[in-house]
Amino acid sequence: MKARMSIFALVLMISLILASCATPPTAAPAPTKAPEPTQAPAVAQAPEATKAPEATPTQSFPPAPEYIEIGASIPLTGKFGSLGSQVKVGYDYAIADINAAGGVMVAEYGKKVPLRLTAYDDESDPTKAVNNLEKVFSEQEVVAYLGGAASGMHAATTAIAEKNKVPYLGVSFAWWNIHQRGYKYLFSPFPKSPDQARDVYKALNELIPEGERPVKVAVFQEKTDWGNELGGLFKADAKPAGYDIVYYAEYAPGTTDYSTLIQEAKKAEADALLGMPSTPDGMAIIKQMSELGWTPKFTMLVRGPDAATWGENLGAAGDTVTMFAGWHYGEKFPGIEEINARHQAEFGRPADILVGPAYSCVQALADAITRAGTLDRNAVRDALAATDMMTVIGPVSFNADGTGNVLNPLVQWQMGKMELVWPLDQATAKLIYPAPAFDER
Amino acid sequence: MSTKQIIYLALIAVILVGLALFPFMTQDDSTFNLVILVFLYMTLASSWNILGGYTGQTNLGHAAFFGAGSLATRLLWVGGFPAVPSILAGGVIAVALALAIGIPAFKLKGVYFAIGTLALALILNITIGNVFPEMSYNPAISDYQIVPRYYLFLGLTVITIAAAYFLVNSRWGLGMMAVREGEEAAESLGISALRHKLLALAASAFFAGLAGSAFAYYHVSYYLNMPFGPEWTFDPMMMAYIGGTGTVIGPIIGSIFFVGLKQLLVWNVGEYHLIIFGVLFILIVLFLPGGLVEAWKKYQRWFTRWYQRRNTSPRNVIGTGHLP
Amino acid sequence: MFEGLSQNLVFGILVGSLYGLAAMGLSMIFGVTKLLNVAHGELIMFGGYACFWAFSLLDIDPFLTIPLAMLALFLIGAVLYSLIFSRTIKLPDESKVKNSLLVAFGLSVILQNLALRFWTADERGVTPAYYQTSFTALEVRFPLVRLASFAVALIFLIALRLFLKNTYTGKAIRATVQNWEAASLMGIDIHKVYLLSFSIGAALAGVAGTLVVTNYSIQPAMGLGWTMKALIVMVLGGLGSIPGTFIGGLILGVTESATSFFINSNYREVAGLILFVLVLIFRPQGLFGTKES
Amino acid sequence: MNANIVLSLENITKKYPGVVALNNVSIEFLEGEVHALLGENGAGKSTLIKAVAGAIPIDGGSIHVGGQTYHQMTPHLSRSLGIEVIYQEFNLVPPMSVAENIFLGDRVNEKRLVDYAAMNAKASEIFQQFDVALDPTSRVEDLSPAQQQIVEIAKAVSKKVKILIMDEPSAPLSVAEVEHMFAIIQQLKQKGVTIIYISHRLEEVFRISDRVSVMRDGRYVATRLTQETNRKELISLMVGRELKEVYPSRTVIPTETVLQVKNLSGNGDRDISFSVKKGEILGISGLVGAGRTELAMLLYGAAQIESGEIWVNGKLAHIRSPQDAIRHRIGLLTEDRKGKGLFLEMGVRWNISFPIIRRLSKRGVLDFQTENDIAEKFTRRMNIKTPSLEQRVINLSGGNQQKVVLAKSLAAESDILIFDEPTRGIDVGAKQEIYQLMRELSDHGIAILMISSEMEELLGMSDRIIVLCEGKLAGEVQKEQFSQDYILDLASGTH
Repeated sequence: MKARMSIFALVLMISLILASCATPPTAAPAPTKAPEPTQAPAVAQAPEATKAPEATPTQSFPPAPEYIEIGASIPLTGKFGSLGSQVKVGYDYAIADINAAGGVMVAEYGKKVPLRLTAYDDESDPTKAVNNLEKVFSEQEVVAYLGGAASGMHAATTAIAEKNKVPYLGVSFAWWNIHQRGYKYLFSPFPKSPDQARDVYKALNELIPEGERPVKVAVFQEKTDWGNELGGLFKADAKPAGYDIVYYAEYAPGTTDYSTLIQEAKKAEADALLGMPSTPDGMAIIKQMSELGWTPKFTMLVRGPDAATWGENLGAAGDTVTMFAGWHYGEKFPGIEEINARHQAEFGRPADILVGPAYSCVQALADAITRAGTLDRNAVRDALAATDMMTVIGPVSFNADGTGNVLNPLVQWQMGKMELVWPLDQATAKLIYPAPAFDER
Repeated sequence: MSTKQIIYLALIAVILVGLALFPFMTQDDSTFNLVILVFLYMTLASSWNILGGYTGQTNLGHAAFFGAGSLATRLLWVGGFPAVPSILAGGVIAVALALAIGIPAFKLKGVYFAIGTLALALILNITIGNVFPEMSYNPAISDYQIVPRYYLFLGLTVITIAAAYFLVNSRWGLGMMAVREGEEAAESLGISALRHKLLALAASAFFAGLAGSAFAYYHVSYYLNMPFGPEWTFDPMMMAYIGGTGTVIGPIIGSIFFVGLKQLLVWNVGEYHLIIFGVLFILIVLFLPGGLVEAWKKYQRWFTRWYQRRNTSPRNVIGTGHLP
Repeated sequence: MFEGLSQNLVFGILVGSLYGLAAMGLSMIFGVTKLLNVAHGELIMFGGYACFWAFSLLDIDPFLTIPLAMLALFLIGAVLYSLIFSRTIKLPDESKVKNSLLVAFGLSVILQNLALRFWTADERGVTPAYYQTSFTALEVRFPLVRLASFAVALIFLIALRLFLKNTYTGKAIRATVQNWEAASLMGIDIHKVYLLSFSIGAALAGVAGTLVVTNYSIQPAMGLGWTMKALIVMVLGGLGSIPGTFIGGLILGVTESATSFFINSNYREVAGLILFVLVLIFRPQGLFGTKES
Repeated sequence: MNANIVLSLENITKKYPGVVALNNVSIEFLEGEVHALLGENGAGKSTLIKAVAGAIPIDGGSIHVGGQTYHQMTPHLSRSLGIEVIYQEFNLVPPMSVAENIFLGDRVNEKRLVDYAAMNAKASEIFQQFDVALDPTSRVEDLSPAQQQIVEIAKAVSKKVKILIMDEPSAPLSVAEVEHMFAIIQQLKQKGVTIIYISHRLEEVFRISDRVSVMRDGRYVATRLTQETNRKELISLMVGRELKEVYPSRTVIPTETVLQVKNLSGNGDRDISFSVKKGEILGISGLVGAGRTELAMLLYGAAQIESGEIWVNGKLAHIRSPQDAIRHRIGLLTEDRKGKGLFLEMGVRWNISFPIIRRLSKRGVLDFQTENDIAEKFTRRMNIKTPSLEQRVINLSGGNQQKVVLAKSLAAESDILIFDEPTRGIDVGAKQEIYQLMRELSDHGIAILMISSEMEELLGMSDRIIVLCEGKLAGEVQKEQFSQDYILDLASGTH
């Protein structure tokens, strides 16, 4: 009895001590990359002092912080790991390039301050992502957040940004409805569901002569908020563009068996398949389509085929699938060549498709900080809202709801490579249409 | 009451006052988040321990109660109910669920109970995900306050631990332990195994449900099936084992140790921390089945033995030959 | 409707054979050693990676990687048994099952994270050139890969049966299952039997892994899902009964595909789990098991 | 003695599928008496007390306690009537303290929380009555069997026991401990507690009981005043006829030593030396717990030898596992036939051939034909009554099961056979056959070590007897010195 009491007391004490010690974490979390001067010339020129007031030697400034702290939670592992790792590369490249040029000009301190990104892996778990953002907020006192990948993840993390009143820039999510929640701190230079639903029919109409178009459409809708939104838009936009939804099905994320859906779509004689699966789900859908011998003339899966491993894992079966990725390395905007060269050197292939949009986030942020001339979060937020600039993904400006006005290219897997097929002025290859049957590839 | 007991009670009081004054010592949200996480796990591990540790029914479906509590609270609260009744409703719903599944589940013995409850939690996890595929947002996001939530968790943790302490030190607690050591022996002693198991399950579910409710009140945004995920069973179970199952103090030590060590490992070895936890867990199950508490007791026992050896006195003798 | 249903049924059976194979190893281990290895799904995953790397680095046909995966997993099983599970083998049955469950749970955390570090979280799949080949009979499609997987599962079922029935080692294993004390008194080195059974069970997981990676895809977090499938099948078929396990697999496969067809594919897993819970409660010896005396 | 009837059983019947375990059993128990319940294994004693304790439901009859009639008992009801049972397997919770075990399920006083101080004090009080110094806070798992039994008795006493049923209470106890238990029983009796004492040891029955009831094959046979009956009568009541066992006589005089054991220690046994000749039957006697089975396990390699040597056929044998023993042609028929000797779910053929399948296999694959031949040969030779070789042995009678065990050892062509309680639990006819077989085997030159608790069969079959006491060799008795008293003296360490 006494022993029990003594242990009880002892441990409560320890708990108190531990809890109070936890306030200042002694060990610093590993910053992602030291801001080293890189060999490459600064690609993304931080908008120089042209817009900011000239710093004169006589003027005295408050001491500048060592870094402009940015926080992020990125799914580097888990089901969105393949998307998140692309995003991270984009951030790292952009920060390295800006820091190579000395950093971002902040008028308040009269000098350039380098950026530092503290990014944690959230294992594709929204809860962990939320915890991560809370952590970087209080430990690093970040000026801005950068987003991770996938709509479901952003849905969780944007709420934290709003709660903490920290500007948030995110790509790799098309969920339009997040932007309709009245969030003031959210900005996304990335095509959204309405763009994707509109553009898929627009692209088909531009690329394929009337009469050959795949007017009978099947939609496989993932049962998530974003899936619901995009699926609904696919449906709503079909009729006006001259298309007909002949089969519409919902499935839960993580489903392993799609044979029922595929058989039904086949029976409905659909010519086109539209969907928004995660990478593993998308691979399962394509594999089972090939097993069941259903080859629609046109397939567009948003998100899933963005992964670089799509081609490796699926081989020929993965070909001819199209997607809206938000960017393609073959686009003709300033800075892309340098990114590609660097990516080629590091990974043996041109930049993955989410690298560009991620890169543009950092470009937009740096631009906004310079225009704001301060690290005050509200000022940066206001400056972001007024963004109008050229980036690696083309011209970027933001609407009142935080959505970006950006290019929305259609990309197709061809011979294990991604090719840009629409809009035609940016195209790197011609759309393969109709898709050859699986057993004839 | 002995002076020693008074000292211990005073110590507990000091600690409680210290924790109550904690929000006046820091403003740092991440510290709050960390402490709240510890509280959450203490509640979950302690509540798991009532059934898993004291009554010996390895419950791999604890997340179902946690999830049920959070689901009920979140739906009610988002639907416009005031926070306090919503939170209490979470606990009640969890108990209702526990009683509904308790009678069939306790037809399963030993490991079948474990995998049966795991299956039940998975069923709920998938079904809730199918029924509520949408992200849930905290209704209070615009004026979110961390301090009241801190007090909510502090209160919940204290109540859970106190309840666990009083429950297991009552007649019922002895009965539960007897059931753990052998149902047949307990039955022959006139202890209804089913009744004791149901009581333990209900108590365990109630506090897990309340933990879920507090979680729903605290968390900013999540998918409603997330609290049903198996990690909400496995992590508290690991904590209870690391601290020592079947003791009041074990889960408390376990959760502090788990969260604290995890933070340290995340800072120092990064991604390998889960591997280290796995190894630690296996070592404890294999070599120290009583967890850290047992390690401490062993140390103590060694000490008393050393002390006894210096003052030898015979114990436990029968048949001295002088019968009345 | 009919065509769709029969296609569904065929797929259910083909998938079910894979479930059966996945459960065979688990059942073997549980039947002989009474160790509940819930890290079985992780062993399947390792088998899958063995196949994946052999396929993508050495360009070996996925079905020819089976011996390789078996060997690798046999060794892994032997190491895991000697290092970890042998320490729980002497406990009384009840606590043996419970402790092995806990230990295996810790192991699954370790294996999953090791896989994550070694091979990243990326989804991996193997798509051989003949993947698109399939046969059609009565308007029902039989994809070649799935047929081959079915054949592999069947071959291993028969091979295991013959091994247990007709060899000295197999008989020693069956004797140990029946009554380890008697077996040990009759000169069987039961620790060798345990080690061997565990390793064979792991090797069977390796075979299942190669089929999983060819039919589906693999990633480090897949373990729990496949463990659950194997557990369900093992309980359905009756503990320790090898042919029962195979039939249990078919039942689960057909149940799942029927659920997809008649209800909704979202509830596939739920249907399997509900079946599992019902069998646990009402017929704990399994659909084909006999009641223990 | 007071003649109040405290418990009366009327026509108790209990059926199990295929067996009538209790058939119209009626017995009366008086206040303050020690009433012994006698019967062979399977006579229904344990079933009867389970019925009284409410541990199993009964199919017919009634139980009268304290003026009330009950047609069905429950554990709770029986306990509330003051009936307590101490089973052979103690019903204690090992990791809990002595006091916690005693008061489990009761409130010590009206406090809501458990008052440990009061509980420990009350436990000590009970122990003092019994002249026992037991620490109420020590954990039950740390206690000896005798101490655990005291805890069981104390538990019963704390529950205000009126009728205490003890199932084979002396089995795990040493002689001194049995004496102490008897003293406690006397004390309880003086307080008016009725003791129902189940035992198969006739000596104890005569020492302690006032009356004795005998059961046989699930039926009640008779009740006698202990003072007015004798050993012979009780035995004939138990077995149903005058006991007249005929032991086959020896025809071959053994000379050649096949097994020699020198200073063997391990498994609880210390420093044991003896030798066995070819064709000799060596009896091994001793009380339960004297280390007889332990010795068999040592010789068979199933337990670790700490020191000493075993010589087989004049050569030093290193026996570390049963494999080694089998290689030296040593066979063992275990005491626990069903548990350790047979694969109950397997067929007769499997059971006979299993120990030698390594010999029957070519490159790991079995030779079914040879296996079948061997099984058939021994089935015929042993006269095993089975419909087929595939018949699962669980369906055979006890005697036939024992013959399967024997056949197995013979098929292994053993030179030395250890029989541990070879006739326990089998009927008289089968016993006779087994004696005959043992004699035949010894006539063929096989050396036999026979462990038995039945003194008569030991005296009848053995050529020589060694006696163990508390793990040590207490003496070796030659045929001409054979006498029950002498051996019992050696076994109980009083000589």
